[in-house]
Amino acid sequence: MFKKSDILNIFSVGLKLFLITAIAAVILAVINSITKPVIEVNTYKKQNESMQKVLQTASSFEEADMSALALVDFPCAITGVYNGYDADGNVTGFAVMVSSGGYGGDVSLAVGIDNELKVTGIDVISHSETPGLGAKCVKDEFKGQFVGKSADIQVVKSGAKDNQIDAITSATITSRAVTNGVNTAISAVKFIKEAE
Amino acid sequence: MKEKSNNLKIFLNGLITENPTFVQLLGMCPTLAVTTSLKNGIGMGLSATAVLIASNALISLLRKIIPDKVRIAAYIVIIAAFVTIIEMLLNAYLPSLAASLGIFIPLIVVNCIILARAESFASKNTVGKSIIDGLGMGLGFTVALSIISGIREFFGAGTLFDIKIYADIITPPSIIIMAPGGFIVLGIIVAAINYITSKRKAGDN
Amino acid sequence: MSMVSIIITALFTQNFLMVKFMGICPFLGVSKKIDTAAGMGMAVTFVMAVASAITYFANLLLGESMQYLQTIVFILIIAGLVQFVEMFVKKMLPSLYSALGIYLPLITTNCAVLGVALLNVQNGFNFIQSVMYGTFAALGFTMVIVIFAGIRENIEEKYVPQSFQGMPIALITAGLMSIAFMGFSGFSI
Amino acid sequence: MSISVILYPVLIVGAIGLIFGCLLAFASIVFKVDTDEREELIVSELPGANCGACGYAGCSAYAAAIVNDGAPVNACSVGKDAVAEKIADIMGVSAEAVEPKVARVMCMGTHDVSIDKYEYHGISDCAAAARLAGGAKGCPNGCLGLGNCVSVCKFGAISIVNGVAVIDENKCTACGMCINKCPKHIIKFIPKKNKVWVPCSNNEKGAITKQYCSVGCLGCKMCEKVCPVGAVKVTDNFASIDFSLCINCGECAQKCPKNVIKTDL
Repeated sequence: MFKKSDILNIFSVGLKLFLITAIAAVILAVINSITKPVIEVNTYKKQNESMQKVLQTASSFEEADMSALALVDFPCAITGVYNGYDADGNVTGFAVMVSSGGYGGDVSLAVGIDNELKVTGIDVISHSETPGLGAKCVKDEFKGQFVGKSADIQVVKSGAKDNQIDAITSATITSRAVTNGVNTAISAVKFIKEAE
Repeated sequence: MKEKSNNLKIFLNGLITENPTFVQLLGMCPTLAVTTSLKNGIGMGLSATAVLIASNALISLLRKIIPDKVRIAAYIVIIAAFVTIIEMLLNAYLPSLAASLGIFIPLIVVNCIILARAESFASKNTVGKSIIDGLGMGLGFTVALSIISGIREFFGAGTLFDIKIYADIITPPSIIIMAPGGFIVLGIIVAAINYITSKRKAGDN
Repeated sequence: MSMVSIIITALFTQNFLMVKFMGICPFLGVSKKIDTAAGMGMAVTFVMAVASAITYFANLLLGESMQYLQTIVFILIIAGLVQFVEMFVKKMLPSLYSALGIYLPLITTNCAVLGVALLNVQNGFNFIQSVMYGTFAALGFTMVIVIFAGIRENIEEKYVPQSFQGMPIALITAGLMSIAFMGFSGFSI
Repeated sequence: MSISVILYPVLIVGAIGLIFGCLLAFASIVFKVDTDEREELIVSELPGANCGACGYAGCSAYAAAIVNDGAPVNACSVGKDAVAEKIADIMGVSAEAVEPKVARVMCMGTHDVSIDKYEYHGISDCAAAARLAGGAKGCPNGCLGLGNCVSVCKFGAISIVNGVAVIDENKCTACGMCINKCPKHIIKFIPKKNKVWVPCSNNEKGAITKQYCSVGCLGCKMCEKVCPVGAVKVTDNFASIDFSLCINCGECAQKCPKNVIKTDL
C-alpha cells in the first residue's frame, strides 16, 4: 500500500520538520550558553543583596556546613545557610534561605539571625501571593515585626504581645507561611550552633 | 498609494476593528491573569508583540517550505523558540520584569493570538504585510491589556504604575485584582465597546 | 503531596480555569451548549492525561542541563500528539470523532495542556502523580465548562440588555463562578 | 562552549521533530479520509482562530456543519460578512436564500379527545412534569401543554389551546428555540411549501393508543398504500411524510380512518 513517492514524501516532511527543530535547538543552545552565566550572576547578586539587608552587621558571607541539618525534618525547606562575617573576620550571625508554602505558591525568604538566636531582619526573595493581599508581606511594617524576636513566634490577628506578630489583614495564610519560615530558620541555626 | 492605505488598513485592523482581545476574544489566559498591575500588563503586551512580529515574519518567510501536514507543529516550534529566547534575555537583563511575569512567559507560546495570526494571516501573506499585521495585533493586544490592567489596578489596589493614589485613604476592594475581577472588568469593557459600536452604527444609517 | 490532596487541589483549590486562568479561550468559545462543552472536556481530559505521561518522560530525557528546552520540547510533543490522535480517531473511530475529535485541533492552542506539563515539572511530581494531576486538572476543567455551558444555555432564553448579549454576559457569569470557587482557596488536606 | 552543549539539544529536539514529522506524514497517508473538498476550501477561508463564537467547536467543525447539515454561512463573528460571501460562493447558495420552513407541533391530543394518567399539580413546566412518569398525558409522546415552548418563543408564535401547543405559521421565524426546549421533542421543522403533515408521534401499538387518545395514529398503513408517490412511511407505529417527495395531493388525509393527518390545502 506504500508507493515509492509516498515514502519519499514521508521522509521529506520528516526531514523538513527535523531541520526546523534542529535549527531552533542550535539557536537556543547558543543563546542559553551566553545568558546562563549572566543569570547565575544575577541570582547570586540578588541573594547577596538580600542577605546583606537581613544581616546588616555582616559584610561577607560564606556557606556554612549544613550537615547537622540533614537528619532533622524541618517544616519548611531550607535552601541554604550562610555564616556572616564582619570586616575583621569574626562571625556576627547567620543568613538562612528558607522556602515555605504560601497561598499562591512557595514564598522564599532570607532570614538574618545573630549569635543570640535573635532575628536581625527578614527579606522576601520571591513569592506568588495575591497582589494587594498576601503580596503585602514584602512591606517593611510586616517584616519589621520579626526583628528582635526569638524562637517559635506566634501569629495573632491583632494586638501582638512579646513573642507574637500581627497577621496581614485577610492574608493569614501568607503571614503564617512567613512565620513558619522564620521559626524554621531559627531552629536550623540552633542545630548548627549545637553541632559546633 | 493603494499599497500604503492597504498596509495602514491591516495595521488599524489589528489595533481596532479586529482587536484580538476585545473583538476576537483571543489570548484570554494572559489577559485575565497578568493584568493585575499596569506594569505587568504593558510588560506582557510588549513581550507578546515582540514574539508576534518575529514569528509572523519568519513564518511568512518559510510559508512555502513548511509542508501543510506539519503546519501547526512547525509554527509552534518557531513560536516556542522565540518565546524561550525572550525568556532567557528577560531573565538575564530584566530580572525584575521576569519575576513578575512568572509562568506567563512560557504560556505566550500557546497564546491563541500568535498561533491564530500565524495560521490565518502569516501563512498566506508576504513578509512585509505579516510584520505590519503582527505589529497591529500586538499593539492592539498591548493597548487592550493596559486598559484592563489600568482599571483593575486603579480600582483594585488604589495605585497606578505602583504610585499610591488612594490606597492609604480607603482600603480598595482587592477582589478586582483577584481572579473574578478579571472576568467582570473584561465583560463590562466588551459590553461598553458593543454599546459604542451599536450607537455609532445607529448614528451612521 | 498525597494523592488525595493532588485531586482536591486539581479539582477545586487550584482549578485550572477558575483560579489559575488556563484554558480560557476554549472555555469561552465552546461553552454555548452542554454537549459541545462535555465533548470538549472529554477531549481535553484525554489529551492532558496522555500529555502529562509523555512530557514526564521527555523531562527525564532532558535532565538537569537542558531545562531551558522544556517549553519547546513539551509543546512540540503536544502539537504532534494532538494532530496524530485527531487523524487516528478521524479514520479509525468515526463515531468517536464526531463527538470528540472536532475539538482536538483546538487543544493544541490550549494553555492548560502546556500549563499542566510545566506545573508537573515545577511541582516535581513523579510519574503517577503527574498523570493524576493532569487527569484531575482536566476533570476540573470539564466540570467548570459543563456548569458554565448549562448556565449559558439558560441565559440564552432570559432577557439580557442588547450590548451585554453574547460574550459580555458570559464573562460576568464566569466572574461570579470564580468568586464561588474562591471559597475553596487555602483549603488543603 | 563545548560541542556537547550544542550537540545534545540539537539531537534531542531534532529527533523529536523528525519522529513527529514522519509520524504525521505517515498518518496523513494511512488515515486519509476523503472529506468533501468544499470543506477544505471553507476552512481555508475561515480565520482559523478556532474561537467557537459561531457556536461550533472550531473552524473545521463549522465548515463540516456548513457542508453536511447546511449551517448558516454567516455565523462566523470574527470573519463577518467578508467570510460569509466567500463561503456562500463556495457553497453556491446565496447567503440568505435558505429554504423557508416553519415549526409544527406533532400532537393534537387536546383534553376533550385524550385521557390523562394522573392529575398533575406540580410546577407548570413541561420538563418538570415530563420527569414524573413521562407527564400526566396518557400518551407517552403527547404534548403536556405546560408552555415551555411558549415561554421560550421570542416571537409569540405559540399558544396553548385546550392543553396542546399550537404554532401560528405566520409569526414563526423558524429560529428553533422551541424545538430544543420541548422535553418531549415533538416540535419539528416542516418546509412551508408542504401543506400535509401527520400531527402525531405516538410510537405505541394502535390497540394501546386507542385507549388514551381518539386522534392518535394507529399505524394502520392505509396512508402508505394509497399515497401515489410513496412519500408516506409508517415507522415505529406512526406515519411520517418525506417532505421532499410529497406533492400535497391530500389522498392520505382523506383515506385516514381516524383523520389524524392534517392538511392546510
